[in-house]
Amino acid sequence: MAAVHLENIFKRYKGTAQPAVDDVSLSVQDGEFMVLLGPSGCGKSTTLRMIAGLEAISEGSLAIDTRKVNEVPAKDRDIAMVFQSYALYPHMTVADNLSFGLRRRKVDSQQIAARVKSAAGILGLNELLARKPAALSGGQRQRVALGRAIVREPKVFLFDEPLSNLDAALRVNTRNELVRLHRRLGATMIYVTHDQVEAMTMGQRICVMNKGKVAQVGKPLDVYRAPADAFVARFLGNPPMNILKARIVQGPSSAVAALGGSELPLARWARAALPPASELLVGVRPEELQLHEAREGVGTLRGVVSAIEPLGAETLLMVSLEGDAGDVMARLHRDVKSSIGDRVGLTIPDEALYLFDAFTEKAIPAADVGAP
Amino acid sequence: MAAVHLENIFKRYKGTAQPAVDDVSLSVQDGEFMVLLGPSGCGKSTTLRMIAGLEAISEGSLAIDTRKVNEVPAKDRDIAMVFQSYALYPHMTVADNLSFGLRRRKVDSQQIAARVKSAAGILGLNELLARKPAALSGGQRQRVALGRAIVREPKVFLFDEPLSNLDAALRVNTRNELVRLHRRLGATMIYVTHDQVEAMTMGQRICVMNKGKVAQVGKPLDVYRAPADAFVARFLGNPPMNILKARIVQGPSSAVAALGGSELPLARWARAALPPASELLVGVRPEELQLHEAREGVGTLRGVVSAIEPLGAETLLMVSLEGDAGDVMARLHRDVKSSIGDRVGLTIPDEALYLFDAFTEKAIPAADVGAP
Amino acid sequence: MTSASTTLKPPAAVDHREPLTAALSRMLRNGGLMAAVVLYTLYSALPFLWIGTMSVRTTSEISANHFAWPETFHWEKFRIAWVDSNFAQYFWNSSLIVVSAVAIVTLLGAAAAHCLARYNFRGNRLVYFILFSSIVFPPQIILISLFQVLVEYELYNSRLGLMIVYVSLQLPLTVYLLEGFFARIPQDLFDAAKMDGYSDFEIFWRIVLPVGMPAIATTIILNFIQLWNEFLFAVVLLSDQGSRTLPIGIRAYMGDYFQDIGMIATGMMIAVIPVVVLYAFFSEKLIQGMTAGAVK
Amino acid sequence: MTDPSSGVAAAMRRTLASWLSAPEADSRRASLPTVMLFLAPALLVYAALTAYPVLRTFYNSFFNVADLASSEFVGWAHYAEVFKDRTFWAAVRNTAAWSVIGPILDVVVGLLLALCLYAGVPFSRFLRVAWFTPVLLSYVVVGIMWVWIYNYDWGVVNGMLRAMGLESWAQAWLGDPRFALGSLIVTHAWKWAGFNMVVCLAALHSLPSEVLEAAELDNCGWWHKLTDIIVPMLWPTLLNLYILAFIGKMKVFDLVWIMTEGGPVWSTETVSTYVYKRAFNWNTFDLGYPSAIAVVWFFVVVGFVVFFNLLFRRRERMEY
Amino acid sequence: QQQQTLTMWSHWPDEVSKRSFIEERVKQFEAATPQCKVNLQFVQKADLYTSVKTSVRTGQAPDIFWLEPDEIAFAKSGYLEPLDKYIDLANLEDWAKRAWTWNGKVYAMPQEAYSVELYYNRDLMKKIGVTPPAGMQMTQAQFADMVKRSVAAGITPTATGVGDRPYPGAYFLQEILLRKLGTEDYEKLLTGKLPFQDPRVIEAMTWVKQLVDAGMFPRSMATMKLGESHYYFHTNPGALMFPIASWYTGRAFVAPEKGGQPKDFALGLMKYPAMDGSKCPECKTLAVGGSYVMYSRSKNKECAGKMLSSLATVENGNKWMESVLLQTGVRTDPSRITSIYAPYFKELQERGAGARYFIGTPLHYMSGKCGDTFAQVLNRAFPGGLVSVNDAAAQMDAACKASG
Ligand SMILES: Nc1ncnc2c1ncn2[C@@H]1O[C@H](COP(=O)(O)OP(=O)(O)OP(=O)(O)O)[C@@H](O)[C@H]1O
Ligand SMILES: Nc1ncnc2c1ncn2[C@@H]1O[C@H](COP(=O)(O)OP(=O)(O)OP(=O)(O)O)[C@@H](O)[C@H]1O
Ligand SMILES: O=P(O)(O)OC[C@H](O)CO
Ligand SMILES: [Mg+2]
Ligand SMILES: [Mg+2]
Repeated sequence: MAAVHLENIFKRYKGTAQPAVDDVSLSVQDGEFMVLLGPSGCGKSTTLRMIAGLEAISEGSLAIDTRKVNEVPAKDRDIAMVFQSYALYPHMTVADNLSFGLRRRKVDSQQIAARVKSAAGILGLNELLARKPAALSGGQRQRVALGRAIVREPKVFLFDEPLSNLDAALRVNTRNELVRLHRRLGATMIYVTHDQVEAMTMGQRICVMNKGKVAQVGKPLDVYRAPADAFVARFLGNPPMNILKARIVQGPSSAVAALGGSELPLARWARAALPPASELLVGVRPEELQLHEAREGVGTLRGVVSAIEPLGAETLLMVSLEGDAGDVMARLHRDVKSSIGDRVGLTIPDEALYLFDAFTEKAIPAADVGAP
Repeated sequence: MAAVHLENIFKRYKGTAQPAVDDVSLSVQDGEFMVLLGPSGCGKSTTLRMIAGLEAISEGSLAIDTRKVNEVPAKDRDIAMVFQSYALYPHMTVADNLSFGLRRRKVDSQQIAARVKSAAGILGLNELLARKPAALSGGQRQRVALGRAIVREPKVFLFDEPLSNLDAALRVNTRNELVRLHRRLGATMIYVTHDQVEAMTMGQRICVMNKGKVAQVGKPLDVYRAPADAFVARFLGNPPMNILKARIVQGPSSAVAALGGSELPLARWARAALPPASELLVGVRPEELQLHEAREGVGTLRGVVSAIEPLGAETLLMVSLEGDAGDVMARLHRDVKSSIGDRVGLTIPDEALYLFDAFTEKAIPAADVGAP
Repeated sequence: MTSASTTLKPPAAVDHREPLTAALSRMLRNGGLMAAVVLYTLYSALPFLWIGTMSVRTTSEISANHFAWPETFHWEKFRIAWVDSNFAQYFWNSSLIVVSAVAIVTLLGAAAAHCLARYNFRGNRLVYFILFSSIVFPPQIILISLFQVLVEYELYNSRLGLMIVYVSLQLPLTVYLLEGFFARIPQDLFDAAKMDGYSDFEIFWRIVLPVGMPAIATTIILNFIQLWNEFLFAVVLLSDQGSRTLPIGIRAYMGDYFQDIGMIATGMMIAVIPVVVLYAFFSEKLIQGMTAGAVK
Repeated sequence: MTDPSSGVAAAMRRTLASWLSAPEADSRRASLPTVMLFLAPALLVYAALTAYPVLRTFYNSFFNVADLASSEFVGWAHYAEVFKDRTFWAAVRNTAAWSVIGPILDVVVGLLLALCLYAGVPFSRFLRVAWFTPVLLSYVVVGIMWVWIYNYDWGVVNGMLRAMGLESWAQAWLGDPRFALGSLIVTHAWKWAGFNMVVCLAALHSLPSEVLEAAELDNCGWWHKLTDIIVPMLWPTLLNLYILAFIGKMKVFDLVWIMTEGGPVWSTETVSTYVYKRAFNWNTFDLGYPSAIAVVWFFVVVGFVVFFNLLFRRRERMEY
Repeated sequence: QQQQTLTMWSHWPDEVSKRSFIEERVKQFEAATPQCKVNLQFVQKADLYTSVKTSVRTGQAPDIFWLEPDEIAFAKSGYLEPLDKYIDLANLEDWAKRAWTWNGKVYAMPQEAYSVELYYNRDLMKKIGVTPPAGMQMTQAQFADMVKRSVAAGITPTATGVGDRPYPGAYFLQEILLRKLGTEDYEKLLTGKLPFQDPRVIEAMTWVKQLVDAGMFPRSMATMKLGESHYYFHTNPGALMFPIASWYTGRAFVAPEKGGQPKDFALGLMKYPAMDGSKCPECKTLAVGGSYVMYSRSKNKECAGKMLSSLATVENGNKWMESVLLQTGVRTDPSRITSIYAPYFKELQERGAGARYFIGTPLHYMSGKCGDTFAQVLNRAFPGGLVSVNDAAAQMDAACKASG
């Protein structure tokens, strides 16, 4: 078991202008389940592979516990990794796949047998030990890949999108298994994914990455509720948060965000906290919007229904705001009766409003910080 | 434009015991957008390919409008198909890909140019006409594949999971584009998918298939609300409908379904409508379950919280029912405060209850049929 | 391999020494590797260099010292060799025969490979096996009777005859390589063209051939190399000096110059240079095609 | 269907119809004419220039064929003689030794070269060309070149040995039956290693890099990566190459013919050179006897290939 | 009369004097016979045989081509046209005619003939301090001694290369055997009627084997080509002797830069030694060499006949001798010969004076397996020191008695 510390880590591939990993600092605690989340190409895999020692670190320092390991070759870092493609040895049986890493480490054979048996038991692979990977289903392969990591009893487990090759049902199952495994082993795990559901349900903390940089680190719900910037806000949540351009105008009691014809009071923000520029971004999650019969009044967005997607369990309404202020998506109760072309109003609870700087896209915290 | 009629169609592949398509009858109206929905391997593609003329029909009759076309080769059916893999000709430019089908049909070259231009305009491909497919992004390729079908102005459009290679954001966009396209061209379209969201949002009608058979045909919401059997009920909806084994016992006013310790009154069913056997399946969708403080009373399921998945926008609660009656998933408001191990009660509105025969898995309609 | 021993020590002890030993062993390893690479490169390339120097030296210079660097470069030897021996004719014959044979075998082979890869029909695998299995036939099993057969068809001692023999010689390999590749062209592409209204033959011509180009290029290059250098059948099936191919020409040329090593070296260079130059240009293509899975 | 004859006729008609009229509505089916359009030319060439000559060789082997116009039936006499023919058996021994040992050399060297390139030695583009170049050369050129290299008085090999003060090691490499076959095998390997290198390189590049990385995390140094992961995963490719090389060597002719013509004292005689000599080089003019050798050899080669296939049948398709 | 073009293939592409002799004859013939054109090609022997052996079966062989008498099987298989009615047989030497006679007919125009000679380098001979005896024939002991001295002086005693020929390695042994056995028994030996295991043969072979073991032949012999062995003898590194046929001149009497012997080369000719107890020390091999034959399925027999006939004249025989410095199967009048090489030619004739000729080389008598075994064992392995005497004799007997 070990903690992993990344300090100002950079990765520059030859022939690319942007670094693939750009000044990343991150500490993963001993025994923590940390998720790296981000869109495709944001540098998650690269970060993971640098931790594993499969990719040279261009700059910065990587430490496992207190030891700097930048120069330690992969095979000596005592880290196990589960690859997206599983990377099972196709010419070995499941048993050999499991024991290979131990044999190479000269663990004595009785202990190997014991560890393989125990891992196979945990993962339900007992029946499959004599098969080769080609004769396994996707889910079974996945479990062998996991088993291969478990038997090693490494300091740190790394996972690179290990579930993305599984079908939906299996994914949910394996997700739960992994969480249980983490609880049981108490090991340090770093888990890469671009699936926000995985991140939300599995991570003790998540680290959202964007374009090689760390956008935000925190507990899943904290990040969901208090995104550090518009990127994180959009990336977590499905359908994503509505983010609209607005102008700040002086209202009667507080500042007001004007979107086309609609006005939203910014009661929770002190005037001083707002940026000097007159523009900012206003965000609201689709599930926070409520259909409002009256269609009028402060705190209400007015517009025309431009699309309805009844999903059965709920209904999504796309509303084009008045005055060309953009489209918003509302996630409403399944019984909502509305048709395309209806003029509607959408209310937003005060505390559901997010503000972002129009240029830096950074979140502008409300006065009652921390509990939006 | 044309209607497509399948009558008792079978497809048997050599060397397989089960027919891949098993007595399918289906009529697609002129101008209709019909979705074929079902799990992997249920015979959707096979059905589509038989319509296209790419697969011989083992038995049954296929008619386009009034003409039986079983023996008509693909190239003479005047049908266009968009493949999951796009199947763009890699050695031709986008323009050539678009015009390839027309050139063969001896359309005169001015008209070819006009049609290509118009299709490129609709799909925003004007900039890309000189590129080869390798130089296009996934979404662009998808549009070229669409364009190739559009320029042909065929009687029928077939789509075989055309969106499954796109990433989430692009998928939503293209989905909308396709719907708009359908509205604009008014063409007959048959669309294969295994994604229920696509089916719900795009189809005018959906045809749910299972193991080569048609499980149910109908408007999306109708099918969602009145599934014909437990398979359809489980398949549509995410998380899927909770379906639990229950015993029928005689209650004070109506029959009652007993699940472990909990009892659900079956007020909407006449005694006579229930099957003679004492077992049946009770279904309830996760979003219909409400957390009930009291934890007691008829119509309430009691159990222990075994997992919590806070997804941000909502929270999923997995509850293990008392008396080993199984697990139910409830989809609750995001603010729900609960922790693992809590004993909770879940209420179900009367009208949200579904019953299925324990053996045939067919739905047992309530007395107030049609509006459960 | 020194690092294997270091892993057995406790990590703390390794900590500061690791980089040093690792770097040292890496250097040694790389040094050893580089030495092996250089040696092998010399081994595979020195013979050319040697022949190359001999090709611009006179035989008396050569026999004075076989390994000296040319003092004066006798380029005129190339002209003499080219003019005095029938090289122009041999070149033309080889080109004519090999280019047409490769073109034909590619076409026939591609058609058959496409058919075998794409269509389900009874006997498909049988035909494939029959075509492919002739790859194991020792040449002598057909050489003698092929000679008789060509005589009967009145194709003995004609370039046409040798050309069609070459087609038959390379057919199995061509079918084998292309079938493997064509089978991996997605069926969807083929179906799409069908729905676009094209017939089987047009699809072959307009889709399969262009899409299969990497593999086709590989087979073309391989077939070309093999036929360009073919010796046995050329010796037996051509007797007329006017229709000889290049390998036979070089052999005859050796005879004509007998003990004139210098001239023979010149002749060899004339035969080698075009192929090597060609390869230098197309090596990328060849390797691409092979990597694309044409050979595996 | 009650009348059997009409039943048969109907069945025939149906079969015929199903052959001729395409089940066009199935894109993997094609009508007989379409199939033939694609296959016929190749089959024709095959029939005329491979199948027929093979049968003809079988036929020849029962005759004395001194002149094309006339031949004399001799039954199994040639075969009886083949089995007593000491030169033939010497040729078989040489060819067998060559075919079994040669490919190992080819494939191992090819694999090592490919590994060098795969490991990213500098100038790999140049090296790839340089190492492949011998493949391009005709046997005639290679043969002459190596005859010179092996020359006793002024060849490179002896030259280097002498330069290193190993005069006593200098040999008439091609003139001594102890070394001649080995020298030919080395030359042959020199020519073909590049080919094996390219194929191995292609196979290496299609190995999933993640499996190699997994091995690295499993504490494998380069040696164990090679023996425990790379070689097993390339095994099918290596086997294919081995069998291909094996078949090639069972046929080997040109190089021997150019370099030694089978000598000295038949120490490099191969079945191919022997057949050729007897058919076209000896002053006996008989085509029957060499045909009989060819037939015997044909069955030996086919037997070996079948044997290999059985031996390696278990090799399942590896997915990665 | 209709114009005919005949194809004529000859060996000797690398032997300038023979080549120009033939070219001139052809030119003269064409001038004299306007209705006949000749397409003359010079093709190296190996290739010529390869081509001819296949094409005679097909009806497409050249009208006239070059053969040596060891290929009499061509005639036996019916591929050659008897020349009796085309050329004046009286112009041919009897022994030459005999070499090409089968079933009573003569099948070739024996252009070239040769005796098997032992050339040596006078300078080197002096250097090792040996003076050849007056009769130019050494005794067994003298010869062995000379070989030893030569080896001791670091000079290879005999240049021989068998890399591309099936016969030169056996010249020495063959001449020793001929002298030892005499013509009759020698012929029996060659035709399989006398075993190689005969004690006299074994004795001769044992002696030669001793010489071989003493280092008489170069170690590079097995791969050295015939042409290279010439060069080895006269230029680099230089050998004491060169046992070769009298056609030595064809390749040696050309400009040094073309591989010929150096201008001032001290070429000498001596007789092969006779072993003690030789039956016929004065015996010597005379053989017909390159000859021209007519293809039996030729479509231009008339012109071909005229062409061959034009070669078979005494005048041309003389011209051949004079320009090529070599014997011929055509009758000649040696007294008329003058040239810069006249001294050489005189010496050649001196060595032949009083000789008893045996006509033909071993390969003229051996065919098939026997010929192949001769080429491999006696020509290569035995002089190369690779087989023992008994082994070699046994192998020869196994191959030749069966086929003989
Ligand atoms: N070997 C390489 N050479 C050059 N650039 C590379 C290399 N590997 C990755 N990159 C680039 O580095 C960036 C980060 O890649 P990385 O694989 O870490 O992304 P990721 O977050 O894992 O994405 P995904 O979710 O698609 O796996 C990308 O822009 C990618 O194109
Ligand atoms: N060529 C074939 N030969 C034999 N069986 C086949 C063939 N093609 C399909 N099948 C089988 O027929 C069944 C239906 O296949 P089909 O491709 O129609 O499924 P699908 O519904 O399109 O599934 P998916 O969503 O995975 O594309 C499957 O069980 C499949 O294994
Ligand atoms: O072996 P060759 O080429 O010298 O031919 C023998 C001839 O008789 C020489 O002229
Ligand atoms: Mg990644
Ligand atoms: Mg499908």
